[in-house]
This record gives sequence, structure tokens and C-alpha cells, in this order.
Amino acid sequence: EDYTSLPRKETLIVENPEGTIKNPGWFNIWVNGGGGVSTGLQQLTMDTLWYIDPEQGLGGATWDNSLAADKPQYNADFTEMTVKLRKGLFWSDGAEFTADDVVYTVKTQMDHPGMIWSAAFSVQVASVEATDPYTVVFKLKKPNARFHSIFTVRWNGAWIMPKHVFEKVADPLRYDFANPVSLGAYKLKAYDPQGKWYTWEKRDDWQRSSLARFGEPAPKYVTYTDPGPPDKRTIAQLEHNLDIIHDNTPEGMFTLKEKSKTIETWFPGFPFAHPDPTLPAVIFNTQNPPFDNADVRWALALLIDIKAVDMASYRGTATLSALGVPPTAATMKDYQEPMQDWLKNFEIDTGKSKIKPYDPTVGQQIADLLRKQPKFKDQIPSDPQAISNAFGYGWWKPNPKAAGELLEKAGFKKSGGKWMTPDGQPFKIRITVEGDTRSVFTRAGTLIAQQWAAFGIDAKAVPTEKLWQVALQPGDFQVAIAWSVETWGGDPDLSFFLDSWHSQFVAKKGEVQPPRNWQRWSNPELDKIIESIRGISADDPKGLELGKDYLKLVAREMPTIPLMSYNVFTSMDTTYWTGYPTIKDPYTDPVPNWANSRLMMVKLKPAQPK
Amino acid sequence: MQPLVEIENLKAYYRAFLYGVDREVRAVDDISLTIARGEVYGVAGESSSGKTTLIKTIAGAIRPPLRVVSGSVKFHFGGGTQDLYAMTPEERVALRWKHLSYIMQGSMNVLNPVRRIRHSFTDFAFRHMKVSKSVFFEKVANHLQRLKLDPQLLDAYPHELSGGMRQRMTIALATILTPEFIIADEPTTALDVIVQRDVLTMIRDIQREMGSSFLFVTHDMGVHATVSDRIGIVYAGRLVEEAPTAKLFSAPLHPYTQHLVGSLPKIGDPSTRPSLEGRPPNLAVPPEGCRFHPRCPKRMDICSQKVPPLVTVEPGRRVACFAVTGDQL
Amino acid sequence: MTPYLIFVLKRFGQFLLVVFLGVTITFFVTHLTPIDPVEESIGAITQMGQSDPNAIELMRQSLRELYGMEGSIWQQYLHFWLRLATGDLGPSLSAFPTPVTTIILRSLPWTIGLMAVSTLITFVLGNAIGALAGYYRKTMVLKAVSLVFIALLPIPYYILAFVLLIIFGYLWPVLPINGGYEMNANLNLSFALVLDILKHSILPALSLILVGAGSWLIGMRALVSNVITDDYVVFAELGGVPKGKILRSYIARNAMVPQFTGLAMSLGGIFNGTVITEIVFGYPGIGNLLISAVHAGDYSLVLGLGALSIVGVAAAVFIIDVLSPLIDPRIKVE
Amino acid sequence: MFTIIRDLARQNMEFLCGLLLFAVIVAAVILSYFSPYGATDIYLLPPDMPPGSEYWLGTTSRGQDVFWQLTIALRNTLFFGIGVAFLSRIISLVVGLVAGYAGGAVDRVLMAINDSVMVIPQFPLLILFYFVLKDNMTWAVLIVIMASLGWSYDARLIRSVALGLKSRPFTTQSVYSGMTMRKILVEEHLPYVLPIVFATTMNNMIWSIGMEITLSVLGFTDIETPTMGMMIYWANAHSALISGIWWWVAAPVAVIVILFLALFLLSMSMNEYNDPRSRLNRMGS
Amino acid sequence: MTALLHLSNVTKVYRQGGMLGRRLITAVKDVSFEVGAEPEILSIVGESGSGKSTIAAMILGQTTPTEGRLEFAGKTVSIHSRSERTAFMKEVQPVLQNPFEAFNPLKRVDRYLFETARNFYTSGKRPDRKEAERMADAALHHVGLTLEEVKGRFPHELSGGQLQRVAIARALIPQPRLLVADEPVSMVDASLRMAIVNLFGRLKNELGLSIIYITHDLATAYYISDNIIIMRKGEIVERGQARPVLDNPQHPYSRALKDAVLAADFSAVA
Ligand SMILES: Nc1ncnc2c1ncn2[C@@H]1O[C@H](COP(=O)(O)OP(=O)(O)OP(=O)(O)O)[C@@H](O)[C@H]1O
Ligand SMILES: Nc1ncnc2c1ncn2[C@@H]1O[C@H](COP(=O)(O)OP(=O)(O)OP(=O)(O)O)[C@@H](O)[C@H]1O
Ligand SMILES: [Mg+2]
Ligand SMILES: [Mg+2]
Ligand code: NI
Repeated sequence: EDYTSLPRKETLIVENPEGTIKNPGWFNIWVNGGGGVSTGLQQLTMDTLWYIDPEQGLGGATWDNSLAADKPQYNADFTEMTVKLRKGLFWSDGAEFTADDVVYTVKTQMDHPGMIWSAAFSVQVASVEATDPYTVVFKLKKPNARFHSIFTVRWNGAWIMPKHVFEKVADPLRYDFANPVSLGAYKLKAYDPQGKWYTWEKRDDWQRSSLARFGEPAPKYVTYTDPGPPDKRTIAQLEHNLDIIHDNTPEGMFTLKEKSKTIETWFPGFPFAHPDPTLPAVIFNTQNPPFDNADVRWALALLIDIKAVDMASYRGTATLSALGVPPTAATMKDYQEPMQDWLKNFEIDTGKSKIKPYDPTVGQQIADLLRKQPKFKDQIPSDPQAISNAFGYGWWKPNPKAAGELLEKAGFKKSGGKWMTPDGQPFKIRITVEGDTRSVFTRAGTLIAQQWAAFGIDAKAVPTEKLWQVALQPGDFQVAIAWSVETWGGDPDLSFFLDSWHSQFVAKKGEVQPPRNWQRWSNPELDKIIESIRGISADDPKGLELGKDYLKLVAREMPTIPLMSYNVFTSMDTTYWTGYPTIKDPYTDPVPNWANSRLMMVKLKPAQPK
Repeated sequence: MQPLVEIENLKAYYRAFLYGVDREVRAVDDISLTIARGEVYGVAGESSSGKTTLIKTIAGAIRPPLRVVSGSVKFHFGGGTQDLYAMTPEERVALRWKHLSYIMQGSMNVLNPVRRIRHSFTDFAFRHMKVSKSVFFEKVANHLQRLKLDPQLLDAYPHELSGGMRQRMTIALATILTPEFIIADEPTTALDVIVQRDVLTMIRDIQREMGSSFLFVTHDMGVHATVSDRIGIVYAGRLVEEAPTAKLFSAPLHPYTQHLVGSLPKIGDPSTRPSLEGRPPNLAVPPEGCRFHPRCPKRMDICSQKVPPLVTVEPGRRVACFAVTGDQL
Repeated sequence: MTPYLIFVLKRFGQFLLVVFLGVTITFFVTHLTPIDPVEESIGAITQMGQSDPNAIELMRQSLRELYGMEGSIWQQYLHFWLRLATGDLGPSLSAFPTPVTTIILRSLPWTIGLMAVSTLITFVLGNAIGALAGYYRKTMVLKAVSLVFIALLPIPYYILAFVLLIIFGYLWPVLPINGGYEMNANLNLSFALVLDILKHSILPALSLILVGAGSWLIGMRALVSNVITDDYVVFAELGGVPKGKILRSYIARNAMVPQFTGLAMSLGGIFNGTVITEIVFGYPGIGNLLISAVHAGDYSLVLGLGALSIVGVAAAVFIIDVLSPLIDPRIKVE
Repeated sequence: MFTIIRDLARQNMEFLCGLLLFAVIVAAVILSYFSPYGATDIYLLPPDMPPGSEYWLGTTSRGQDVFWQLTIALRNTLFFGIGVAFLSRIISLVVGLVAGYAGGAVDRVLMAINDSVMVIPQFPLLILFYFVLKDNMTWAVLIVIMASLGWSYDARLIRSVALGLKSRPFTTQSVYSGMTMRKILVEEHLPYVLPIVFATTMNNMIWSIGMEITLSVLGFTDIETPTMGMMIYWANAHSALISGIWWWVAAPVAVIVILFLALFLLSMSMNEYNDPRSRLNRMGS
Repeated sequence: MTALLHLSNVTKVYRQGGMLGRRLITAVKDVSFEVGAEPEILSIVGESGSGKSTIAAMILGQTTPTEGRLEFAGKTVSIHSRSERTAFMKEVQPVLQNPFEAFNPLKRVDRYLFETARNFYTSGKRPDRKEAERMADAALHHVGLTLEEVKGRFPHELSGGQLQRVAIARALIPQPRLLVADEPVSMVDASLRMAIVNLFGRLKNELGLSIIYITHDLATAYYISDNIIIMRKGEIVERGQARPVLDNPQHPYSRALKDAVLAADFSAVA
């Protein structure tokens, strides 16, 4: 073989947001061994029973039966789940995919604590067996209407292991799975021993993979690479050396838009970025005073001027949300839009007066504001629906007067221009932000701190590396900018995050909180909603109503102040490939670390003839 | 007597700015002297009287802040006449070591400490000898043997040699090309008396053998008595007396010389020696008139007003003192 | 035993002591980290995925067991030395069960290659210009060149590297700006590969040299202006030794002596890697590894890298001390 | 004192340049106290304005005036650098002088500690401190930590000079004058090592400020205190270089360069002034 | 009557090469001598490296002998605490070789006088500034200087002779009984040399001070000293009254040493 790169026209080059992989030769995705995941491994070679697309999906549905031939079948009390598998799917080494692989996956993991899905299976699965080569039956330890979600890819899911490979291995925990056998349409071609890049090649027998249902994947090769810090990604894409940037700074995105004629983005104009189904928010540690008091939380919310926060953080490219779900995809039409009337009439009592805090025109205002900047003038949508999609429906109006009243109601006093807590101490807030890793939210945090400080609160943003491990998990924070809400994106069922908000999972003060519900908020009304959701099936229409109940509850209680969706500045270069997902053809999430982004491969077209 | 070096009205000053004050140190102030071929000329005097400066000026080792203000230094090497301060730098470099070598003050420490001594010989002398390397080192070895140095020492580092050996090495280096004129500044200070004696005799022997002229400085009168043919006494930047060695010791004329000779204690002579009172003059603001007059026992009125000229009182013998020569002008 | 051998042995004892103290301090400091590798691992596993709180508790227990994190810190300390005695640094906690040594050895050659070469070039360049500028004080060109290097010295390395990158990778794209070799390169040893590796190292090396040369230059210049007035230099000048020879064999040769200790230190220091170079140029190496290990609370990897660096620096100083009699013959070891 | 400065300024171009540059720095530091904007306030001004008559050095993408931001950042950075240099100088002086003078076991113990500190990898240690201390990692703490990492090399230098001083006759004279060790070290030996102290101060400041910037660029410091590193951090977080907001980066870099050129020129010309040999060299020309 | 200073069988072995070295050097080998109770000047002469300075260092308490005993005024010299050291320094003071090096060039010379005065007070309480000045002035008078000439001056503002006299004056302040002068004139030129040597003679007579005078220079030793010790390679080769010994040296080495003296007496050479 020559010392040459692969033919550029046949290669799709994608950013791997995991950066440089520490243990590049580790492909055993079932063990957290320092290998990469978004290296193409989970997007191109892994497969499992079902997928839910964060956007609209191919084939007309967000739900996709991938390895499964059909939706999961539960018995009446949700203690047994039966799965029918597709026939004619093969591993890249020629072995056929069968029910044995699924059974092996579950059993092996249960037998090896330390494997990634081991605990999840152990907690739930009583037994699993293959009743025939294409049917698997799970018996559960207790009723669970959403057991299938473990095999349902949102970003990832419990991937199916190749039994014929792993059964020959002495210890699956210590096996690196070099030369990974693929169940996807691609297989490993080469990788950098320094962990900078991975290249996958289309299988000759791609037709024997589940993706083949949608057609032939176009790129012969797909390379996932670490292109370095944002500015370098920008340069690389300007030079057409990087087809998909996973994420960028807003400014980097503006630069690309300005300097490159071949850039495609989710929104063609502002805010360009793809709103991921994740809800960054001001998260209070509600176990500690004064943040255990909803009045205080509301007061702080009314002190935020969201337009300034938007400009400071996303520079106007945020998609705002006043509600406790991210303003994206399915939730837009399922929750955001239907709740508008309720929001407009929603009232809070400050103790002295009743006010209607909602301002439905915020999106419009931001659009107007942006339109004033000559550079962006033409890129700002004007159609009201487009504005709502791009900038969100509305947000709370800043109302310092009401905020003051609420604080006073909570026993705070203002003296000498400074707010004092009920026990006479200066009201001091430290907002923990994530620093460099997610610079946009760091910017938001500093601005919110400034707004609170302007009101007489001693507020300051403090960056912490490893925000999640160091602050959120142990509950060692007052207020943080982070998120505790993620949804399926393409499906309105909120159980994905909400189930773990049940008070049974809230850690005691000083103990480690399981992921989600970082605000450590427990509420009997919420528990009731969660329990009701547990009792119905995932596609029961009643779920939507329960979801709205949740939204109303958190609007009243404000355990977190939702800000916006997690907008990801994914940009796609059309020099070599076209057919990327955009708002016009939202067949999947363009953000390439999502396993769903495998759908792109079949939709892409070479821009230039070979 | 055939002159080899003629120095006329040499003035060399140091100019220094110190804390905003412009200061001029007249370290060599109007000195004239002549050195004959084959002669050993000794310069003696107090510390800081300008001996080193004089010698530097003659050797052409002028670096700021030292400046030659006026006067000339003429050499008659190989029959011709060369004026040191009218030459180009290249011409001066050509003279060095071939015709004129200079052993600086502190000659124990002038060899490159991190290289073997062999290299110093190559650097200094090889260029001038138009021979092959092996012949060159043969010559060097012979020369070293004459100075009672083992030729193997060429492969040693300077610090591996004792002080005496190092000084002899420097001397060997300065004499290897048999220059016509050798200048040395306190070549034997800080040596053990026994070693010092050996080195001095050796210098003397070599000088005689080569017929070179030799100018050297020390304030140790014992050394002068042993080596010099003629001695010049310097006081505060001026030559105050010049005489053949024997005469200088047996009948010094200038009061300073008299004191110098008279104050030396001797073994076997327990009589009390006087010590010279007063401070050495500050060369930045030297006394008016005769510079010795503030400390002089024979001081007269005129001494503080006029500079006594250097008068030849008998052949080869000059002195600058009104008490000796009278107010001749 | 010869005195030199005794000297070497004693000096080696000192080396061992310093390594022992250094590693001990690093051990305890790394174990102070509040980041728990288990929680870190759970974080990675649950990232955007399933997160049944009961399952997570179970996962926590099994990982703790798997990583062998039981036992008091003193037991772990003892265990560490016992293991180290056999050359084993244990498994990495963030890339379990891959041994720390495997992970380090993968990146180390890149770090050493880039840093050793650029350190040496920097050393030679900085000292050469410093020596010239110290000797020929009035030459305008030298003054200007020194000034440029001195002005480069305080420029934040990140900025300098980035500006180079923008210039040579974007405005005038002639040099590769990412990685140690071309993406999708064929990594079998070939002339083309070597050439490619060299090409990729130009910018990282250049950036290191540009910021690094200044301090050598300043040091050398000062040393030269001291040496220049030493007697042996003056003597050589009076002896008519040619200027170039004086500069090389007299001035530079003597002024270099203290610089070698500095060189040893910086060569030892290369085991720290250079995080920013690796980040900016995407160059492979242990600097990035270190940062990610710290982030992951992977103290066995941090400690492995720390120990490597400590041994590196201490060994470099040890070697230079042992060799110093060769560099400066005046140093006696009797 | 004044005459010395005037004198130096008159004869010595380097000194004059250094002095002028230094004056610029001092002026900026003084100006920082008159800044019309709060040090940490953002979005007060239109962002991304290029340098011009209204905003001399332009504005940042965060809506801050680069000029005023710079003066405050310079002040903080300078105090940081001086703080680290000052503290670490004290440690290295104490260790170096005592080890050199006392010799023997004291020397060996101090040098073992010294060498151990010298070999410890600083960077990971700093990051670990950052993790351990979190909110308590204030600038003061960072100064102390940096100072306790940055003394060992210089202590060795000072020790080597102190070793020489110990055998100087005037030390014996002091001993027989009945002076205590403290007095001898502080009053007799200290003046001799001060030139080294000054010379190493500049290197130490380059090191500490460089470290501060590196830590900042990696996001390891207090983002609410404007410093040179923080300015670069924010500029970087806003892709300033790639999006053409070059003045946001150029301004702090220029100031750092000016600061160090000033320090370098001053320390160089002062050293020459102190050393009679090179001072006289210059006069001849 | 006990001797002022008594060395019995003193040996000093140095380990060369610091902590690393192993070569042993016997700098002083089994040396015994004494300085009597009556004031005297004792010269120690000998080639370079013969152990003269080592003996001085031992007498001054700077190093301890490897073997043998050193008694001062009948008591074994043992310096362990600071107060013992102060008490000892009150009795024995050094005069250093090079006057230009003996003072810190960055400090005023009077500082050493005042420091000495304040640290070695004989009266009950620590002298104040005035008293210290008085003591310094008194000591300076003995060497033919006044405080006025010295006060506020830096070393470079004084001549070598003056400096050496200031150094001697400083040593006189504690009113010691023994001065140890290690080559006090080897660095000053001929005209100053006699001034200092003559001063020693005066101090012995006027203040009743004993002086150990270490030198290379046989002529001045002959000129000033009462007794003499000639050393070679750490051993005493000859001793006795100065003049008889030098007039007629017995040991071959003493004779060689005498022969090497370059006589300035011209007739002797010619
Ligand atoms: N570089 C210099 N700058 C200023 N003045 C100097 C310099 N070198 C010497 N002098 C002064 O010039 C005068 C003569 O000094 P020189 O060295 O010639 O004396 P010397 O007779 O050789 O003394 P010594 O016997 O100590 O060697 C002295 O007053 C000295 O202070
Ligand atoms: N501190 C020391 N460590 C090791 N050896 C030493 C030390 N001091 C002196 N010596 C050695 O002891 C021997 C005697 O030295 P000393 O200084 O006493 O001689 P000296 O007679 O004073 O010589 P000089 O006339 O040169 O001053 C010499 O060989 C010297 O090298
Ligand atoms: Mg001289
Ligand atoms: Mg001695
Ligand atoms: Ni007795």
C-alpha cells in the first residue's frame, strides 16, 4: 500500500468530539476502558434493537425497529418483554446475527459486574432466553413499562455483543476487542495508534446490515478525527479538510458562515445551531436554604434578563425555553406550543401583588435586536413560526420589583443596597460554571451573576473543571449552570429523565446524587406524576397530559430556571458531500456523535462525480 | 647602547564616571624612558603608583577606560622603527608574540582553565612558526625542558599544575618564539620564596640566552636586586629615579627611593626601620608640584609649586628631585 | 575503588533519595484529588444514556471492587512501591485494565522526539546568538536578533503557537497543523512516513524554539560579558589569538559550563510534556495524557507520569553532575 | 539616587528605553484605578468594536473596553508576578544563604529538600491543587503555591554564591566582631546575592506569569479576576483570533512584551552599572 | 605560671574533596609549642602549605584538632555554645591577611568597630552608641588613627595601610590577650609593610599583647619576633629565639629557606 491518504472524494471526515483517545486500541465498548465511543464505533459498527431519532427520522417515523423486527411486546403487568428479531443480518466476519447474541449480551454483562450495562440488567432482568433463533423473551424482576429503553438508542443504548467472538475470550472485562467485528454497515479500516483518528470502510456486504433498509451508504470511508480546539476546526473546515464540525464557538460559526461558501447548517440563518434535546438551566441545590424556598428561586428568575444572557452566551443564537423541556423537535409541537396559552395566563403571587411573569414576545425581540446588526440582517427569520422555532417561544420578563417583593416575602431584607438573608448574613451566591469545556454556559453564568450582583446580591461565577463529578454529584454547590433534563427528542415520553426525579432517588445531604435531578428536589406531587407515568405504556397518549402536569408544576416551583436548549454549532461542508440533515430535511440530528447520525450515511450524495 | 624601545612623554589616563562625577586618574603622567637591546629593565614603586598602567601602555594593552593621551612608544624590531600608536590593529597583532610578548599581572591565572595547555601553545605560537605540527611540538617540548617543565604537562589542564609551574608555563609561552622584547608584570608574586627564586633565575638565564630585552615590574626590591640591570622608580604616575641596580641600592638619590631601600629589614640586621608616614597620593587629584612632597622629609617650598624635572645626573642615571638637583630651571 | 566511582555511587544515592522524596510527595498529593475515578467512570458510562439510580449504585460498588481501590492510603502507598520495584505501575483507572506503562509508552516517543530535538536546537541557537551578541556588543544585526528573541520570550506560548498556526496553516497554508503525521497515513516505516513526521514537527518545534531561545540567549550573553574580562581572555587577545578562536575556545567554552546544568534540567523536564503544544498542534504526547488523567482522577496514571518526570529530571541532573568533570576539568572529584 | 538615574539615562540608551517602557506600564497601572468601568462588568459597550477614537484599543466580544480592561489585567498580573517573585525570592534567599553558610548537615538537608522540590512536576501539581482547593484557590493562594514551587533553582544559585562568601575574609572579620549568623547573612551576605536575586526575579516573573496564562488558557483559574491570562482565556473562548478580533489578543500580548522588555532593559543596564568592569567598557566607546 | 597558649601534640587531618572525597591530608602533624605568659611575638614561618594557616585556625577556634590538646590560659579550648564562643573571642582575635578583602566593600568600615564594641563589652551592660564610639576611638588611638578619620568611610576610601590598622584596632576593642595575624603584610607593599610590623612591636610593649605572627617573610620575622617556629609539611623543623635561629639555622630546610631570601642588599648579590 502506498503512503497516501484515502481518496478524498470517497471519504467523509467527521470531528470526534471526544478528542484524542487515551487508549486508542480499546474497542470493547461494553467496558469503559479508555477507548473512544464517538470514534465511529457506536455510529457505524454497533447496532441494537431499536432507535428513537432526536429529530424526525427516516422512513417517516422517529421510531425505528433496527435489529428488532417489531416494537417490544409486553405482557399486561409489564413483567415480561418479547422481542422479535430481523432475519438476514450478519456480522462483518460472516457470522449470522441471532437471538443468541442478544441473550449472550445480557447474560455476559450480568455475570461481569463492571461491564457497562451490567448493573442495569442485574437490577431488572430475572431471566432471558431465546425461544427461537429470532425471538428473545425477557422476564423482569418487577414491572417496568419502559424496560425496552435500555435497548433503544437515543444517543446510545445497550449494544449487542458478538457471541461468537466473546465466548472465546477468557475475561470479557479485560478484552480489548481489537479488530472489532461489526454489525453496522461499516467496519474498521485503520486507526491512529496515538488516538487522533479512526477510519471505517463500507462493508462489501453492507446489505446484510440493518441500515440497508434505507439504501446504500454513500461514503466508502468515514474518518472520525480530533481536529483540535475550535479555531482549528474552523480553519480545517475553511480548508475543506473537515466535512462535519461537531461543535464550535458561536463566533467560529459566524466566521465560517462569513468566509465559506460551502457551509451548511441546521438553520440556514440564525441561530444556525442544532438545538439538542437537552435543557441547560440555572440549577439550584434545593436541599440548602435559601434555595429550598420557591419564592427565592422565582425572585432570582425574575432578575434574569434573558436577552442579555442570550447575547452574552450564544450571541443571540439560543433557542429559549421557559418550560422544563428542551425546545426541540417533538417537544416543540407536543409541549411548547400547546402550553403557550397556559403560560400567558400564569400568575405568581409575590405577597404584595399578583403578576403575570411570562413574556411571549422575547423571541421576536431577539430577532429584532439581531436584525439591527448589519452583518446578520439577512440571516434573521421574520416568519413568527420560524422565529419561535429558532429563538424559542418566550421567556420570563425581568421584574426586579416583583423579585424584591418575593425576597421580602421569604424574609430577606435590603440594607445599604445589599440584600441580607433572613438570618442577617449578606446574600452570597456562587454560581458554579463549567469553564472552558462549555464556554457558552460559562459566559451565561457570568452574566447572570452580574445581573444578580446589580440587584444587590453578592453573586459571582466560579468555574470548576469536572463540574459534574466535583460539584453536582456530591451536591457541593449552591447554584450551577448545567442540565438535568434530557428528552428523547423525537418522542414526547418524558420518562427518560423524569423517572429518576422520583424522591426515592434523591440523595441525602452530603451524599452522592445519582445522575439527573441534580437540584435534589423532591415533591409529592411530582412523585405522583412519575408513578402515573410508570403505570402506562410509553406510547400511551395519557403520557402527554402527565408531561404537561409536570411542566406546570416546575413552572410554579421553579426548582431549576430553564434557559435554552443545548444548541450545538454543527457545520457541514458541502464541497465533497451534500444531503446533510437540516431544518428543511430534518431526517436526523446532524450532531455527529449521536449514534443516530448513521442515517446520514445513506442520505449523503457525493458533491462531485467520482 | 642600542635602544630597542623608546618611550617619550607618555601620558595614559583612566577616565571614569562614578555616580555622576567625572573622574580622571592620571596613572601614567609624562614618562620617558629607553630600554636597550639585551637589557633587563625593572620598574618598582608603591602599590597603585601606575606600574601596571605603564607597562600596559607599552605593551599596547589599552582598553577603556584607559586612554593614551599623548606621547609615543617606538620599537626598533628587526632594525626598523615601529610606532605602537600609529599602527593599524592588524599590524599590532602581527607584532605580538613574534617580537613582543607580554606576561600580564596574575600570570598564574592566564591560561584557559577548560582546555589542555597544549592548545594554548597552538593558539598563541603555531601561526608564527612556519613548521608542521609535529615539529612545532618538538620545539615546544625542548623549550619546556629548558624551563625544567616535563613536556607531558602539555596534556594537563592548568589547574592540575602548581602555581609555580603555571607561571613557568606562561613564561614558556611568552618566550617560545624568542621575541625581542618581553614584558612581565609581577611574574612571581604569590610564589613560595623557594619557588620564586628558581623561576627568577630561569627567566634570567633564558633572557641572556636569547639576548632579548626584558621589562618587568614588581615592588619587591629583593627581586629587583636579583634580576634587573637597571631600575626605574615610579611614584604616583611619574618616574622619579632611574639608575643601574647596584647604584640604586648602594646610593639612592630620591628621598622616596632612599626610604624604599632603607626600610627593608635584613636578616642579621636587627636595627629599627622607619615606616613611611602619610597616605599614598590620590591620582585623581594628585598633589601640586612634586607628588611626593606631602610625605617627603626633605621637602622645600618649591616642591609644592613646581614639578621637578627628571634630570640626568650621570650617564644612565636620572632623578627628579629639587633636593638633589637644585632648582635648575 | 577509585574516588570517581565513590563519587558516582554517593551521587547515585542522592539521586535515589531525591526520587524517593519526590515520588512520595507526588503520591500523596495525587491521592488528595477529589475526583473519584469510579464516579468519573460512571459519568462516562451514563453520559447521555440510561441512568437508573439503583443500577448506578450497583455499578459503583462493582467498579470500586474492580479498580482495587480498597485499603488505606498507607497500604496503597506501600503497595505502590512494591509494585514499582518490579517495574509495574499498575493498571490505569481511566483505561482499565490497560497498564499505565503501556499507555505512557505509546505517547512517550513522540514527546521525547519533539522535545529533545527542539530543546537541543533551542539550546544551541540561544547560546550561539547569546555568545555572539555578548562578544560583538556593537553589531546592530546581533542586537536586533537578540531583541527579537527576548521580545518573543514573554509572549504567552499559546498565542505564539496559535499565530504560527494561523500563518502557516491558514494564511499561507504550507505546513501541516495537526497531528504527528498525516491522517490515514500508512504507518509502516517508510521514507515518506519519516518525511511526513518531520514535516508535522516543524511548527511545534519552531514554536518551542522561538519562545525558548530567548532565555538561553539572555543567560549566555550575561555569562559572556563576565568571561570576557577574565584574565585568560585578555591574555589571549594580547597574544594575538584570532577573534573567532577566542570566542569559540575561550569565551564560549568557559561560559557554557553553567549552561549545561540548565540543559540537563530542561532535558529532564521534557518528561513533563508540553500540554499547550499538544493541544494547539494536536501533537501526540504525554502532556495531554497527563491532563486527561488528572481530569479523570486516574491517579495511577498521574503518578506514573509524575514518577517518570521526577526520575527524568533527577537522572538528568545526576548525569550532568557525574559528567561535569568532563565538561569542566577544574571540578575535582577526589 | 536621582543623579544616578539621570546619569544612567543620559549615557545609556538601554536604560532610557527601559525606563520609558516601564513608565508606560506604571502609568497603565495607575490608570487602572480610574477605570470608568467595573473590572468584571460585561456587555456595557457594543461588542467587537475595532480600535478607534472612541475605544482606543477597541472592545471585546464581551462588550468591554480593551484599554481599561487591559490596565486592570496588567495590574492584577503584575501584582501576581511580583507576589510570586517576592515570596519565592525570600524562600530561596533563606534556603540558599543558610545552606551556604551553615554547611554540613544543614546544607545537606536543605539541598535534599531543594532538589526534591526541583524535580517535582509542577504542572500536574498545580492542577491538582486547583482541584483540591476549588473555590479556595484564590489569587493569594495561587501566589503562595507558585512561590513554593518556584524557588529551588534560584536557591541553588544563591547557595553557590554564599559558599564563596563564607570563605571571604570579611566574613571572618564579622564573626570575630561578634555578629550573629542572622546578622551576617542579612547584612553582610545579602547585598552580594542581590544582583542574582534581581536577575532571577525577571525569569521568575516570566515563569509565573507564563504559568498563570497557561493555567488560564486551560481554564484553571478564577475567571472573575481580570488578568493577562484571563483576557487571553476569554478571547480564546470567543475565537477572537479566527474571527478577526485581533486587538483583544494583540493588546495584552503587546503589554506583556513591553513589561518584559522594560524589566529586561532595566535589569541589564543596572547590572552593567553595578559591575565596574562593563560600565567602564561602555565609556570608552 | 601557666602559659597563655599551649599546644600539645596537635594534629590536624583534613579529608579533601568535601563529603565525597577520601584523600586524607595531614596539614599539621604532632605540633607542640606555647606562647608564654609574658607578652611575646611568636613568628611561624614556612613554605606554602606547611600548615601555618591551619594552626592559626585551630588557635582561633575555627576548626578543632584531630588529635592533641589546645589550652588557652590553662583551660582546654572548647567552644560549644555561643556564649563560650563570645568569651573566647574576647581573649583571642585575628588579624587577616588582605586588608582590602577584610572589609565588606559595600559597608562602612566603622560598622565593624561598633559591632565589636557592642558585642564584647567588658562592663556590665551592652554599650550604647556613644560608649561604642568611645571604645572604637580608644582602640584607633593605639594604631595611630582617630575615629574621625574613619567614621562613615567605605573601604575603598581608605588606603591599605589605614585599612589594616583599622582591622587591628577592631581586634583590640575586646582587649584580647592574643592576636593571631596570618600573613598580615604579604598583600601590602614594602613601604606599608614596616608601618604594620612596627605597630606590632608597639602593641606588644604598650598593651602587653601577645602576637602570633605568621609569614613567609623571614626578614620581617627576624626584625620583629621574639621566638620563631619554622614549619615544613605540617611539622616543626626548627624553633627557638628568632634571631639566633635565623642567624644560624640548623635544619637543612631552614637553611634553604634562608638562602632563598632575595636580599635587597646589593653587595650580597653582586
Ligand atoms: N580600570 C581602572 N579604572 C580606573 N582607575 C584605574 C583602573 N585601573 C587602575 N586604575 C588606577 O590607576 C592607578 C594606577 O594603577 P596600576 O594598576 O597601574 O598600579 P600598580 O602600580 O600596578 O599597582 P599594583 O602594585 O597594585 O599592581 C591606581 O590609582 C588605580 O586605582
Ligand atoms: N579546609 C581544608 N580542607 C582540606 N584541606 C585543607 C583545608 N585547609 C587547608 N588544607 C590543606 O592543608 C595543608 C596546609 O594548609 P595551610 O593553609 O595551613 O598552609 P599554609 O602554611 O598556611 O600555606 P600558605 O603559606 O599557602 O598560606 C595544605 O595542603 C592545604 O591544601
Ligand atoms: Mg600592578
Ligand atoms: Mg596560609
Ligand atoms: Ni603549660
